[in-house]
Amino acid sequence: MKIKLFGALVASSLLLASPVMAQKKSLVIGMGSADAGKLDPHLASTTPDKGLLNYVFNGLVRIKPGEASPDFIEPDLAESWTSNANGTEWTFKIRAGVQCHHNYGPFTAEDAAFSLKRAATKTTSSYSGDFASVSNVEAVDPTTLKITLKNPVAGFLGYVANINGGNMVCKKAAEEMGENFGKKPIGTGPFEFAEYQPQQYVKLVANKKYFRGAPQLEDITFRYIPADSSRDLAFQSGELDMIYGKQDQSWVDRTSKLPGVKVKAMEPGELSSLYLNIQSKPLDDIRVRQAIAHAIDRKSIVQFKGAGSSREAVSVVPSGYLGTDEKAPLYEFDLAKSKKLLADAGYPNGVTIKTIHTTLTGMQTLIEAVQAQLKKAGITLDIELVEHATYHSQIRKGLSQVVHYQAARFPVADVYLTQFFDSASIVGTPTAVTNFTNCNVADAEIRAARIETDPAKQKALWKTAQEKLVKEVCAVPVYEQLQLWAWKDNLDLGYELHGSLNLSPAITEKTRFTK
Amino acid sequence: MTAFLIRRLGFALITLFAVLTLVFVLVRIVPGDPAQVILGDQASREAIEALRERLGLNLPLHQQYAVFLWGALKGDWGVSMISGRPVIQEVLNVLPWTIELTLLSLVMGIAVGVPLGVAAAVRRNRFTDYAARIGSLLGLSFPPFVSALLLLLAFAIGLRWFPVISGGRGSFDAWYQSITLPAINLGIISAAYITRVTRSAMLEVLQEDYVRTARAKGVPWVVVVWRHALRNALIPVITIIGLYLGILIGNSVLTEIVFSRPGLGKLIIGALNQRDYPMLQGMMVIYTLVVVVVNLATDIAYGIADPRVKFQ
Amino acid sequence: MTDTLATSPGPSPPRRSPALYLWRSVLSAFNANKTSWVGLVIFLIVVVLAILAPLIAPQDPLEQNVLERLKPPSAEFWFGTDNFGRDILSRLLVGARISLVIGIASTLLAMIGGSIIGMFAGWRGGRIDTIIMQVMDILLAFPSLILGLIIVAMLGPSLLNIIVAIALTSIPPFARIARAPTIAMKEREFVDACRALGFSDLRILAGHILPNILPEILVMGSLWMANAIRTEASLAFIGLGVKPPTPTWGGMIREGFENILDSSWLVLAPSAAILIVVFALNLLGDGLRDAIDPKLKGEG
Amino acid sequence: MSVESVLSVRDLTTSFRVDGQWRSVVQKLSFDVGRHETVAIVGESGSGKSVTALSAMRLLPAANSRTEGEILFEGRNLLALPEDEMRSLRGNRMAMIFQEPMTSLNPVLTIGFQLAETLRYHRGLKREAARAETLRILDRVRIPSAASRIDQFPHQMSGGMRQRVMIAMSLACRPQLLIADEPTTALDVTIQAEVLELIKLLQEEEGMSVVFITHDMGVVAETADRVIVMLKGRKIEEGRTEEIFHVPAAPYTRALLAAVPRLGAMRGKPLPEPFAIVDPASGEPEPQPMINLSVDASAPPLLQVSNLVTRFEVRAGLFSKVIARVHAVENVSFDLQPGETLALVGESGCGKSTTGRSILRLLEPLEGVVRFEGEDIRAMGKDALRQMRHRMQMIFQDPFASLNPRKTVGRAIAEPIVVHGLASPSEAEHRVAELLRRVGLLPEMAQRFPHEFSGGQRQRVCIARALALNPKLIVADEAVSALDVSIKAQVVNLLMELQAEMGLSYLFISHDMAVVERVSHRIAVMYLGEIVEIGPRDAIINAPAHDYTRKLLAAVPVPDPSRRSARRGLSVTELPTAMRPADYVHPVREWRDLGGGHMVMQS
Repeated sequence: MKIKLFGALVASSLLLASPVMAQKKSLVIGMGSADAGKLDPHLASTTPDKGLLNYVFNGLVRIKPGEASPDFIEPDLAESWTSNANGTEWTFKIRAGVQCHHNYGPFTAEDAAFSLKRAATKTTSSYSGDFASVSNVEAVDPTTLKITLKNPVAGFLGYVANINGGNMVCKKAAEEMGENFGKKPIGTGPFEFAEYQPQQYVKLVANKKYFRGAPQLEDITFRYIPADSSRDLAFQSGELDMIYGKQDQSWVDRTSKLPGVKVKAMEPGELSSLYLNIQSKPLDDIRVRQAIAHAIDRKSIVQFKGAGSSREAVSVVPSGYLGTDEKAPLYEFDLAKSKKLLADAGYPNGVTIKTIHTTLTGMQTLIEAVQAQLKKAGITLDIELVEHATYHSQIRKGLSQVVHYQAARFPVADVYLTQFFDSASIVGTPTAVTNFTNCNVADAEIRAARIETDPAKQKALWKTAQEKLVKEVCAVPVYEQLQLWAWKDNLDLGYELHGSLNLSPAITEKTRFTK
Repeated sequence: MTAFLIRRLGFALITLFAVLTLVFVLVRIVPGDPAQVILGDQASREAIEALRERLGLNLPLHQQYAVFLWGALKGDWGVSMISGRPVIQEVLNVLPWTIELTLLSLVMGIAVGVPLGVAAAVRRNRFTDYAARIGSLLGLSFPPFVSALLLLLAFAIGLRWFPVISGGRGSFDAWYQSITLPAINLGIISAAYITRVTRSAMLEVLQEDYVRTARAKGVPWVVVVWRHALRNALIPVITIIGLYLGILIGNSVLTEIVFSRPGLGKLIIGALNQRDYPMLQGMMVIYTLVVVVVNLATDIAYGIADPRVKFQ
Repeated sequence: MTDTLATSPGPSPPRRSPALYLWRSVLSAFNANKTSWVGLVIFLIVVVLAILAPLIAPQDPLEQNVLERLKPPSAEFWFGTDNFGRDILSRLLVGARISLVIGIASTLLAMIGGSIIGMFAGWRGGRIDTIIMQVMDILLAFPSLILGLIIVAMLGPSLLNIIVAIALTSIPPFARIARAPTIAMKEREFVDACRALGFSDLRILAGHILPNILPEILVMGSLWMANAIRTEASLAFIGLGVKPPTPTWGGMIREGFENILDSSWLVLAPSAAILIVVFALNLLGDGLRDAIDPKLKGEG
Repeated sequence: MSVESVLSVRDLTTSFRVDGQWRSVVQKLSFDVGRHETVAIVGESGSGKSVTALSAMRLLPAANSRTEGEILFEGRNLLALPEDEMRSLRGNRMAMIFQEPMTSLNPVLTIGFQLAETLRYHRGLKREAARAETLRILDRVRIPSAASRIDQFPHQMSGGMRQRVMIAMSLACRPQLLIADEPTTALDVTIQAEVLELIKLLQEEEGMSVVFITHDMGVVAETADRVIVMLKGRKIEEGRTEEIFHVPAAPYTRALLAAVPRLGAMRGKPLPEPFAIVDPASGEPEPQPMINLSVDASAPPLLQVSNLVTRFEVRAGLFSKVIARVHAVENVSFDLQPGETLALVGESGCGKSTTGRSILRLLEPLEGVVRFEGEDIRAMGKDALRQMRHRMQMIFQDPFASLNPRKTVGRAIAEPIVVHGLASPSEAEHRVAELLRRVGLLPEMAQRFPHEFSGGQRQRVCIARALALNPKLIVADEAVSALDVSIKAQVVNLLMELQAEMGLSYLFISHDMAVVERVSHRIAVMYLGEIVEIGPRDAIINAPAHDYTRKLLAAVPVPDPSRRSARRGLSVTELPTAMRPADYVHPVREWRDLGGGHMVMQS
C-alpha cells in the first residue's frame, strides 16, 4: 500500500516535471498581496488591484504599452481628440464597434460620459478630486464626447488615460450592479473578468472581441501570494510566469542569475519621502525639521537599496515628471549641522518623533535605515508597525507625526504637488488627499501653475513651489524606487518595456509565449 | 447518553453566548469610539454622530447588546469593513480549507505518533526511545514557518514533487498535490505531540497490574502491548489530541501563509490588522464553534474508549 | 524486633534543611535522566551569553552599515550581516535577552496564575471546579496563537503586552496540571490530618499541597517556556513582534525570511538559536518529568 | 525432596538494580511443592515472598532484575526456557492470582473477552467455543447469572466478583500449579472466607498444587499443608502447618506467632490488655508493663453522639437531579467515657470511617447531635471548631499518606503547636523531642523526612503529631491495619500505654476483629450505615446477638490449624451498598436491651 502510494507520487511528479505541452496560452502572474481588494477601477487604490484592472479596462487615450511618460499618449477608446486654444473644451471621437465584456453591448460616448461622471463622484470613486475642474461631460452623439473644464488643467489627457479615474466602465453594467461592480468589473480591455477565488486568485479570460484583435493568450491567472519567498519559489518552480519582485537589490541580483528569466527595473520611480507634520511638536520648529533633513544620507540609502533598482531623490516631486526641478536645493547630509540645529532649537539631548508605519517589507527596511541615520543625529524615531491597510487609514487620520510615503503619480508635477502639498489636500478635511504635513507655503504657486497656459511660466511656478517646500522642510525626499518585475523569457510581452504607470507591466493582445 | 449530549450542547450554547458577550465587550473597551476609530481623529463632529447613529452606537448599551445578539442568532454577522462582503460568506469560503488541512495533519500525526510512541515506550531508554524522543522534540522545537520553507525547498523546488502554491481543487490529483506538503508541515507538530503523549501514557499503562495479568495469562507480548495496554493508553491520548487541536489550528496560520493557501488564519490576521470588527466577531464565533465541537467530539471519543465514563 | 530503631538510615549530617533535601532530590532527578543535564547546560550557557551580551557582542547590534549589508558569514562577521549591515551574531546575543525575558516572564506569570486557578478549583471542587475547568478547557482548546494575536493586536505590540498575551494563553495548561494533583492530594490522608489539626485552608494549600505539586509545575514550566519562545517568534513572524530596531529572534527570522533565498544565513542563525534553546528546554523538562513522575519510579 | 514435586525451586536468588547497584531480594531460596499440595509462603513486607512468585512466573522486568538458580516445573528449568515456551506455560500449565482484583483486570475490556483470551491462546478455541467455555468457567467459580455478566466490564463488578473472575481466568486451562499472591488481602472478611473456600474446593476438583503467598497467619492456618517462613529474602523455617504453629523452631517464627491476635483470646477479661511481645532474635518473651485501663463509668461522657446522619447525594440526568442517596451514616448514637476505647467495626462501606469523620466534622453531617465535653460540635463556628480540634485528633490508616512527604517529621509535629499558638517555635522544638521520645522514637529523628522511616515508625510519628495538641479523644481510623503483624502489636501496645498515661479516649475504627478484641472496652458493629449491635467487648465477641455480628465473627480466620473451620458451604455474598432511592424513608428501628449496655437492633 505504502509502496503503491509512493509510486503514484513519483509518477505524478514526473508528469509534472515533464516539459511537454504545446504552445502555452495561459499566463500566471504572482502578486505580492494577501487577497484582492476592491476590483472597481474607480475605487482601487493598491498596486495589485490597479495592475490587474489595467488588463480589463481602457481609457479614452492610453500611454503606449511599455512607456510611463505622457509623451507617449496615443488613442485608445477615442480615435482622435481636439481642444480649444486655452484647453478648457475637449472633444473626443469615440471608436465605433467596441464591445463591452460579457455581452453588455457596444461602448459609446454615453458610456464614456457615464464613466467620467462616476469617476468624479465622491461616493463611487477615490479619484473624484482629479476631476474637480471638470464642469461638464456630455455625449453629443454615440461617437462624440465633449468635456468642458472650469479652467485649463495641466496634462489633462492624463486624467482620461487608462489609469485610475480614466478607466472607462460600461454604463449598463455599472448601473445594474451598483455597489457590486467590484465583484464583476465590466470593461472593454483585452481580458475580461472570469472568476475570483478568495485569498487565491482572480482569473481573466481573453476578450475575443477586443477591438485591437483577439489576444494571443487565452487567460491570465492573477495569484495572490503575500510571502515574497513563496512567490519566488513558485516562480522558480515554474508555477508562475511573471512575478512582482521584492523591492530589493539582492532580489534583483539573485533572480537575474536564474536561467531563462528576465528581470526589469522599470519606470516610474516611486518617490520615498518623509512628510513632517509641521503643526506637531517638536516638528513645528523648522530647525528640528532642518535637522532631520540634514541627518538623512541619501547616497548611502541608495547604496543600501541597490543602485540598479533605486536612485537618489532630486526634489519633493519625483524625477522625470513634467515640471520636476531636477536640481532642487535639497539639504545636504551634515550631521554636525543637524546636531547644532537641534541644540539651537532647544533639544541638545535630541528629540523623539513618532511614525506609524506599514509592515510592507521594502518600506520597512527603508524606515529602519532612516531610523538608524536619524539616531546618529540624536533624533529618535519611534516606529509603530501596523499592517499596510491600517497604515493607510491611520495616516489619513493624521495620527502619524512623520509619514513615510512612497508613491508615483501621473507624471506631471501638478498632481504630486496638489496631492501632497496643497492645503486643500490636508488629511482630515473634506477635500483631503494626502497632504500629511499641514503645509500651505506653496499654495499660491501650485494653484497658479495649474491654470497657467504658458509652459515656461508654468514650469517656473512649479520650480518656485518646490524650492519653497524644500526650504520649509515640509517633506524630506529620500530616494526613488523603481518597479521590479521578473518573467520567463519565453514570454513575449509584445512591446519594449520601459515602464508602466500602473506599476505593473501591461499585458496586451500581443503578449504571447514563444514556446 | 442523550442527557449527556443535551447537557454538552447546553454548555456549548452557554460558551457561545459567553464568547459573544466577550466580543461585544472587547470591541467596546478598545480605546476610542468605534465611530471615531473608523472615521479618524480629525473627522467632523457631524460625521461621527452620523456614523454612530448608523452603527447603532447611540442606543443604550443593553439595547445595542440585544441588537448584536439578535443579529448573531440570525446568522447576520454583518459585512466586512474592508472587502464589503458579508462576514459569513468570507468565513465559509475558507473554512473548508482550514478544516481539511487540520484534520489531515491530525490523521498524519496519529498514524505516525501512536506507533512511534508505543515503540518508544516498549523500548524505553533504548535507541528507538531516544530516536523517537529527540525526533519529537525537534518537531516541537522547529518554528513552523521555517520547516514549511524547508519542505518547499526540498520537495517543491528540489524534487519537484509538489507545487509551491497550495490551492489545488477539483481533481484528487490536484487536491493531494496541494495539501500534502502543508499537511506534512502541520503533521510534524501533531505527530511530535502525539508521540510524546502516547509514550508517557504507555509507560504508565505498562506498569499497571492488568498488563502483568495479561502476561501471566500467557498472552503474546505483541497483543499485550497493542490490545491490552494501548487501549488504555489511548484515553489520555484522546484528551490531549482534543486539547491540542487548538495549537494545530494556530500553527495552521503560519502554514497557510508560507504555502499560499487560503484559510481562516489569513482571514483573521487581516481582520486584526485592519481592525475589521464585524469580521473579528464572526471569526471569534467560528473559532468558538470549532472548539466546542472539538470538545464534544473528544468527550464522545473518550466515552467510547473508556467504558467507565458514563456520560454524566 | 524493636521497630523503633530498626531502620537507621546510617550516618547523616547533623542538620539537614528542607532546601538541601529539595536540592538533593533535584540532583537525583537530573541523574536519573542524563539528557536533562544536557538540556540544562545548554540553557544555562544561553542565559549566561544573554546576560553578558553587551560585553561580548562583537559589534553594536543596532549599528547599521550599508556597505557591509548581507555579508555571508566571515571571520569578521561570524554569522554574517543582515539587510542593514548589522552584525547577526551581536543581534543574536542581544536578542537572546528579549526572547528569554519573554519566555521566562510569561511562563512565570502563567505558572503563578495557572497554579492559583488550578489549585483553587481542585480544592473547592463541585460546581465551581466544573465551571472553572470548563472555561480553562475552552481556553486551552482555543488556538493559542490566535488568542495571542488578538490580545497583542488589541493592546498593541509592546514587550509587556506580548508577555501578557503569551502568559494568558498558557494559563490553562498550568491550571490543569495544578488541579489534578490538588484533587489527588485532597484525598490523601495528610490533608485530612491537617484539617483535623485545625489548619486553615490557605495554610494547607500553600504550606502542604503547593510544595508537593511544585516540581511538576516547574517541569511543565520549562516545557512551556519553550513554547513561549516559539510563540514570540510566530507573533513576530506575523508582524506583531517587539518594535524595531530592538533585536528579537522572532523579528530576525521575519527579516531573514524575506531574504531567505538570497541570504539564507539571515534566517538560519536565529532559527538555530530558537531551535537550540527550545530543544534544550524540552530536553530538560522532558527528562525531569520522566524522573519525577512517581508512576514511572522504580523502573530506571 | 519428593519425587512427586510439581515445582522445585533450587538456590533461587533474585536481585534488582537500584541506582546502578544490584541488591538481592531473594537469597538462595529452595523449596518444593508436591502434587496436590498447598504450600504457604508467609512473611512480613520485604521478606521477598511476592518476588519469589514473580520469579517463578518470570514476570519480573528483564531490564533491571536478575534471577539465578533453578526453578524446575514439570521437569524443565523455567529460568532457561525461551520466552515463547515460557509464555505457552503461563496461564496454561501454571497460573497466578494477584492481590488487587481492582487493578488486575483490564478496565477497557469485558471480562468475557479477558477470559476467553486465555482459552484462545492456549487451547486454540474459536470465538464461539471460547465463549461457551467461558460461561462454563464463570459458573464454576460461582458467579451468579454468569450469562449476563460475561459482557460486563470490571468496574461494573464488586471486588469479590473480580477476584472470582481472576480465579476463573487462572483456572481456565486447568493448570498444574496455581500461585496465589495475597489473593484475599484486599477483600472483606466474609468475602475472604468465601474466596478461600472456593480456591480450596477448586483445588480438590482439579487436583492442582497451590502456592499461597500471604502475611496472614490465620489464612495460613486455614489453607496450607506446609508452611515456609521467610524473612528478608531468606527461608527461616519450613515445615508442616501443625508443626509450625504448635512447635515453631525459629525465634522469628515464635515472635511472629506471638504477635498474631487470636480471636477469643481475651475471653473473660473485662479490660483491654497489651500483646505479649517476643523478641525475634532470641525467641524469648519481652516483659510488658502492666497497665490499668479501667474506666470510670460514673464520669460524664466525653463524647455523646446521638442520631447522627450523613448522606451523600448521587446526581444524574439533564439537571443533575438527585436520583439516589448513599446513607453512609444513619441514626448512629453512642457515648464514649473518658479513658474508654469504643471500637467501631464492620466491613467496607458500612459507614464506620464516615462516622469518625462526621464526628470531627471533616465531613458535614446532615442531622444529629455530637457533644464533646457537653458542647455541641455541629453548632460551632469555624474558629470554635478549630479550637475544639485541639482536643480531638485523628490517626489514619496509611501513615505514609498522612504525612507530608516534603516536611521533616519535626516540622510536621511542631506545626500544629505553632499554628495554634501553644508554644513559640523554640519551645515547640523541645516539645517535639519530648513527643518523639514518648512514642518510642529518638528526638534526633525530627530532622528526617517521612520516607526515611519504616511504616511502624511513621505511624508513631502520626501518633506524636496527634498528641501534640494534648487531645482528649483520638479517632483511630484503621490505624494499625496497614502494618505488619509484629509492628501492629507494638503500635497497639503504645496506644494502650498512652491511654493509661494520659487518660485518652479512643474511637477505634477497624475491620480487624482480633485486634479490636485486644484494644476495646466496648464494640459497636456497623452494617449499611447503622449500628446493629453495641455493647461490652466480651459480650459482643462471645455472645453476639445480631446475625450479622455472628457472620462477621465466624468469617475471621483462626490462626490455629487444629481449629480449621468446617466447610461453610459455597455461598456467594455481595456486599450490599447503602445506596437508596431519593425518596427512601428510613424505617424506625426497634432495639432490644440484653443488659450490661448490650443492645441489639431488631431486624
